[in-house]
Amino acid sequence: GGGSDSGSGSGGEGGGGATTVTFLPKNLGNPYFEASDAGGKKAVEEFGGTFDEVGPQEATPDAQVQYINTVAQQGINALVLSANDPTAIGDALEEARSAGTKVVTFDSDTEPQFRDVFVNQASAEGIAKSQVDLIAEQIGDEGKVAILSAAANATNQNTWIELMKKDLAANHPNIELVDTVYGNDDDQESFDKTAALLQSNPDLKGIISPTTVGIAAAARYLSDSDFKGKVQLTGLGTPNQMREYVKDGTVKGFALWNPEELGYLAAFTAQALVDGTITGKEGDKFTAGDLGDYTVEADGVVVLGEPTVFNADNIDDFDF
Amino acid sequence: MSTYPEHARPLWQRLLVTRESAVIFLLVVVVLYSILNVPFFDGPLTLTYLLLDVAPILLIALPMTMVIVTGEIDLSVASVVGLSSVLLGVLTQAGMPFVGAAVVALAAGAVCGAFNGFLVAYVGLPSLAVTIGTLALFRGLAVGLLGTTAVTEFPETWTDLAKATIGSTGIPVVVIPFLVLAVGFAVLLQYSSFGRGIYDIGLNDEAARFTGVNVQRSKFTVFVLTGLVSAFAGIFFTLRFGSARGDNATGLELQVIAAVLLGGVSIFGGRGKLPGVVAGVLLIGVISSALRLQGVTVNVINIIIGLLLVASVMSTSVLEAVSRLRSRSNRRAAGPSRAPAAGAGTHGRHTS
Amino acid sequence: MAATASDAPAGTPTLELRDVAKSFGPVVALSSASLSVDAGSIHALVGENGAGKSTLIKIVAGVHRRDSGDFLLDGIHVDFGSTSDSKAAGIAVIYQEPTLFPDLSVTENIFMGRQPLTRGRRVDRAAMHTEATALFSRLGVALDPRRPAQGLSIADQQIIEIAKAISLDARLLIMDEPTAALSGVEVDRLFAVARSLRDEGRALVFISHRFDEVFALCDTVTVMRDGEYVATKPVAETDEDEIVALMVGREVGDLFPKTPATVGEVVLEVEGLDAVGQFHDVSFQVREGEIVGLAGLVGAGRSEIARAVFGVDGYERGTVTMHGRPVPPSNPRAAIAAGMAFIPEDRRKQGLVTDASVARNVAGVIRGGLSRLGILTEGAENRAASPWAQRLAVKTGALDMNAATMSGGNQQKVVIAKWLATNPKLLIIDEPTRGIDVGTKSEVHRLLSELAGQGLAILMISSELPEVLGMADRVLVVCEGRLTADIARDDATPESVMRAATTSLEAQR
Amino acid sequence: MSAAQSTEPSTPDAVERLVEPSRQPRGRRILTTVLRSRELAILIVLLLVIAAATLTTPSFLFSSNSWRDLLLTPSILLLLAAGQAVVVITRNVDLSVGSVLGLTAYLTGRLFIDTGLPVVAVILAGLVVGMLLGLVNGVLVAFGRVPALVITLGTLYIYRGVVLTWAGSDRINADDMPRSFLRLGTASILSIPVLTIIALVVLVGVGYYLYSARGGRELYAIGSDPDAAVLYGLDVRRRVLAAFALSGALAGLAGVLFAARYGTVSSGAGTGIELQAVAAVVIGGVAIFGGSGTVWGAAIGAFLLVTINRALPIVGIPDFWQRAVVGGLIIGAIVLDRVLANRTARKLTEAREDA
Ligand SMILES: Nc1ncnc2c1ncn2[C@@H]1O[C@H](COP(=O)(O)OP(=O)(O)OP(=O)(O)O)[C@@H](O)[C@H]1O
Ligand SMILES: Nc1ncnc2c1ncn2[C@@H]1O[C@H](COP(=O)(O)OP(=O)(O)OP(=O)(O)O)[C@@H](O)[C@H]1O
Ligand SMILES: [Mg+2]
Ligand SMILES: [Mg+2]
Repeated sequence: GGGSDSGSGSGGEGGGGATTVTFLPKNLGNPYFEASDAGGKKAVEEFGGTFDEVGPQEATPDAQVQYINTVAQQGINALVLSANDPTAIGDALEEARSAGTKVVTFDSDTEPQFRDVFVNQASAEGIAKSQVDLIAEQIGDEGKVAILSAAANATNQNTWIELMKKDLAANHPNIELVDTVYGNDDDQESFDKTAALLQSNPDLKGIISPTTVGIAAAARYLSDSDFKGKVQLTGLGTPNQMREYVKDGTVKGFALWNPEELGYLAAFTAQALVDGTITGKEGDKFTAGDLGDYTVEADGVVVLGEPTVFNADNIDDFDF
Repeated sequence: MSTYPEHARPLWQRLLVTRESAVIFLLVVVVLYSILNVPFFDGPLTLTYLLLDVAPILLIALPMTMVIVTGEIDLSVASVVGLSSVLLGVLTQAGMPFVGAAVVALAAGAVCGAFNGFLVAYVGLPSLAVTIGTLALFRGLAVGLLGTTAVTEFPETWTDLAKATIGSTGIPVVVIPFLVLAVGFAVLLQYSSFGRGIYDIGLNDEAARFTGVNVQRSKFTVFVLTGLVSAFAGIFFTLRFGSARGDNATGLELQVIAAVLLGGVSIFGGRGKLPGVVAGVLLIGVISSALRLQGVTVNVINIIIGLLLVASVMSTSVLEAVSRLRSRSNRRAAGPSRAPAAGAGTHGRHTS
Repeated sequence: MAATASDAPAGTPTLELRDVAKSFGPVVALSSASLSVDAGSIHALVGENGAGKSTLIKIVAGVHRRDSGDFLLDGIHVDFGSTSDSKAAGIAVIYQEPTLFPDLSVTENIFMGRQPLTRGRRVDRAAMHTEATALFSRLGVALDPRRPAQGLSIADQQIIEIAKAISLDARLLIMDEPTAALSGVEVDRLFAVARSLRDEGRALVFISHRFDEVFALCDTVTVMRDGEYVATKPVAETDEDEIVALMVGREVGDLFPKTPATVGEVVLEVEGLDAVGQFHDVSFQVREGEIVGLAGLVGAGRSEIARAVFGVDGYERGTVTMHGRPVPPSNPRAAIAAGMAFIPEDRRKQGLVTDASVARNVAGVIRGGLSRLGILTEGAENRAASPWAQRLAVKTGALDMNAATMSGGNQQKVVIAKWLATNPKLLIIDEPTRGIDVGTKSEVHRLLSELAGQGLAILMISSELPEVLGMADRVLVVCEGRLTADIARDDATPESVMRAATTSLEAQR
Repeated sequence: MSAAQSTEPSTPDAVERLVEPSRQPRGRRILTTVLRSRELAILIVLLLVIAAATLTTPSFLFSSNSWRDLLLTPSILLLLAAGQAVVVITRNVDLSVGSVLGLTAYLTGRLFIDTGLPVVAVILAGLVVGMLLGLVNGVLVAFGRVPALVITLGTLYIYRGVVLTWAGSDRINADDMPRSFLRLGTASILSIPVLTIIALVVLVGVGYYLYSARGGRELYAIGSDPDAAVLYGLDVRRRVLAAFALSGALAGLAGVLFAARYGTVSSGAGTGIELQAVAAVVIGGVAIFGGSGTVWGAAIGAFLLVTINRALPIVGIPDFWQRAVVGGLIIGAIVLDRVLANRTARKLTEAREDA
């Protein structure tokens, strides 16, 4: 890459030592990232930095690369992003880092060598297990289930799906995973895929959708179909999107960590990297504002905590 | 007998009062403005990223210009990019040497182009409909072949080459093949008998046929070239991101066409030159880059591209209307007015 | 709205045009044209090709707007912005070129835009069909009103145009060469209808190049020349010679400076050429130094034969040979390589790339040979084009001017220059002087004669009998796609050619 | 009756059908017209697809839910295809419909959130805004004398940019919209979904207009030969303008129904659907260069496109291949049209020869 040393010298727009942080979600128009970016913004304001949010229209790596490049040009202190592809954006990230930018991934990771720290919403095992447990409980630990995922290339989704498969095979022998379909985090596509899924598998008992767009679309389809109440749905969703379907009985329970807290933590992680508190080594410790103390684990991962399960009893306590 | 002068207008007019120079001028203005007013635009990385970003568009715009000059259109280019990217990925994954896979990908691009070209030139189907079909077909093949996965293992020598810059200039190495292609296409289009034929076809394909231009073969050739260059762009795209995916470059076709039209090529065919097109592509690239640096997101960039496109095509007809009005009023002013008497002339409308 | 006929004082002409001028860019189509048509009469408008007749009636129809001059209907000044205005004013026009919608049925073509409606404001197809059937029986033709307009013969297309115009129930009916493609029987029926319309008190304008028709049908005749009004005469008080003299403006003789040819070897030989729907079993030869005229009615298929010989169109059977060597079908390049040159009938659409420069057009065919190392420069084109443009005395400001800005005659010179630059052995020229002024016309004729004298073989298609008779050494006559006569120069008379051009038509209908 | 079987090209029957249709008795004439129509051909393909899917998985058709989805899923595309067909018949094209849909879908949500207008008023607002956006296209095309392809490509970008700017990351959720409105998206009357009924009503209206109104016939004339249309004195500009306005209005309505059906609207709603609309029209036998075709064909084309997408996974073709199948279908349709047109032209020529 070119122009490596001049980049770091140019400092941030904020000047005067204030940390400049840019949030780069997978794409704009996604409420999940809206919440996480809001959390990030809150954190940045707390530590007195400058916050910026940019992003592509479609969740593709090539569109994301352009924004990573822009960040490198601007010499931003820290980039906090959710990756659309684990490798495709790697080189762009390396260039940004050689220009002095600290890179924190959250939500969806790249390969470890391309970033400083990955802020994990929960351990992948924890996420997979909570969803498997939810569906098993809802369908009585028996019958056919399917998965409605986001993009076929999404790292986090694929990791969870693998772990769910293992968990199902090991602990739930009577549950059969019959199909995995991809709604590409598009409402219409996820919706239509749900319909098709139910059509081709008439005896389906449950659907797991580990993506916020997917679970909302599937819930909307179920809520007005004959399958309502017969086919169980769980996965990862935000309470605001799902409130209606939990109340009308379509969905008994689903899980999610608090994306606002995730963004908040990611921003503080970035700050810690910029001011040198941590370097991304295992065992580094830092304080993330209201959330308290965190330790960097193996492979430069910081884990937010276990996901929260939302159901009719608690959903009104949340607003995101 | 006296000889004819070669040109009706002086050189400076022929160079400056053209559609191309208008685009180039606009480009210069935007660049200067950005350097002065956009923070970091004058930074060392801008040129590199700008050129890498526009490279696929620039590449495909070269043959697309020819296609549009013949009066046709090719909407399938981005799908060819995707398909060649996937082929490259699948074949390298299967253990084929990279160069071999690249050659197959290029050949596949040429075949895609030939398929379009055959249907358009020899079967005589409308290119708009044909390439809407192949847009879906080629993309479908790409997505179908690679399914859920992305291939990310490519020889590092090649992926590095796609991003390398020439010395410390910040100019990417890919600019070299691009320049070669650009010069090649410019010569082919503007300085060859074949190119003259291309323009003739766009202006009046019947007259071209009567003059002995092989209209069918020329159109076919142009489509094959488009497929081939799109595949080349696909290989570059794959290497730059180190990732072969079925959805690579989705929607790129509209950007290419927008850039070509912005560069002064008439959608009716027969008009437009490559320097204008290159300026058009760079103009869109510079505007996008400058706006991104100012934290403006993709939406405003979309609006600006759309407005430029509409303005650029409307400008021609607005200018025509103005000159028509002017010549009419001149004529009225000059001769004794024989316009219909107002009193009785209630008939008809005064539009035209 | 225009005043109705009853408002106008008696004796006021239905249509009056005074000193009308119209230019298309640099082309002056009309400089001072005048025309006055009375109700209850049939008025002939005659003049050479390109005299401006069609332009004048298109102004009346509202297709074009005049640049200056007066336009009165029933004595009231009017100004039409579109054809719907003229329709509303009770004017029906049959244009020279049929203007049909190929995808729609014959009935819909007749009634488009003014279909009868049922009470529910639906298009009343049954009423339309009945009315169309009635129209066709009045015109005495057997056309199915339900068939699509696509694929109709030129004659049938013309009949639909006539039906359309009649059905408009107009008080002014203008017909621009309606009979050019019709057979005798059809012409008679049309005339009967025209006369009955006149007797109802309507005004009719009739444009034709056939004087016998003018004298048989019309009451008055107006002659135009080069966009100008020349004279108006009652038909009863004039004769053909006078009208021709008025049209041409000088002696007819020197228009055709034909020198007898010394005929050499066979250059082009066509054997049994056949293309479904166009022509059948066409065989003929053209020799060095010979001008062969190809005569026939519009739509007879002469152009199609020429196009097939040159290879822009295909054919199903037969052979074309040049100097004894076969020329492959559907390959204009091969035909050019074999020494053919083809000047097509439609300059703007086929002969020239009008939006390209003069130099590019002139060098258009030979540019392959002008490249150096595959690179073709504008300079090379200019150097190649300039001498040919000079030889034909093309009037242009500079070599990079667009051909679109030139007059028809100059454009024709550019086309001729372009083909002479290829140094051809055979020149096929379709309608060599259509739409060009008299001066240029005789220049073209002199040039053709001169070229033949130098040994060039020429196949000349022309719809102008005087041109064919004046220029050709031999006349081939085409009727309905078949060669019906091969007449030597000395035996060729208007009668013999016209008989051959229509006989089989008469027999069939 | 011999009409249905594929006859030798030049049998008297085939020629008579083309050249002298009136010689056939009325009933038979109508029957042959229907039997030979492009619409029937594509309908048969559609039925075959449904049959194949149902044989593999009976529930594709035989469960009340499947039946509903079968009708419901194509409804939105059907509206777009109807508008697109009208525009294409005039020898134009409207690429901006996807962006118009996105804009009005988001507008629908915002109106519910910000104004509390009644449902009917919101639907009307979507329709009117869509029509205005279509009118912009129409004005630029008809008065600028520039090709619709370029103009609507430009407005595709502009309208989408407007939604993106307006919506940003915001998203309309189901609980932002009234239940009565959302029920519109899924409710059925007599086991036919309301959305489908709306689409069918629109379809019948547009179909009736094109077949029976003067204006509709003029649209065909304009597409068949624009120059001749001017000579006829048809008001080409006004008609083209109206066609674009209609296409815009239907896209606007589709946007409203999109919100009702999917319950969630983001700024990307409807991205890329314009190509599907054009594809539906082409598959349905509307000539891309105007002058022929029907909205029925376009509607069946839309139906086929959507249904194929749903049926492929059922008959065992992974959905990754769907787009390839759709592409093949488009190519097949235009090649078929060309073959049929050539055959008709040849028969007409032969008939003229024999006359
Ligand atoms: N649209 C046009 N643009 C440019 N020139 C035109 C146009 N229409 C006609 N002309 C020119 O105007 C002149 C008069 O043409 P017009 O068609 O009126 O002649 P005409 O008397 O009808 O001839 P003909 O007997 O061949 O039909 C010709 O030189 C022709 O080339
Ligand atoms: N637009 C058309 N639609 C249907 N048939 C046509 C059309 N134009 C020409 N034809 C047919 O093609 C044949 C030849 O037509 P064309 O007018 O070119 O002959 P031509 O002898 O060259 O006449 P001319 O040169 O005097 O115009 C005729 O059978 C005619 O009916
Ligand atoms: Mg005329
Ligand atoms: Mg002819």
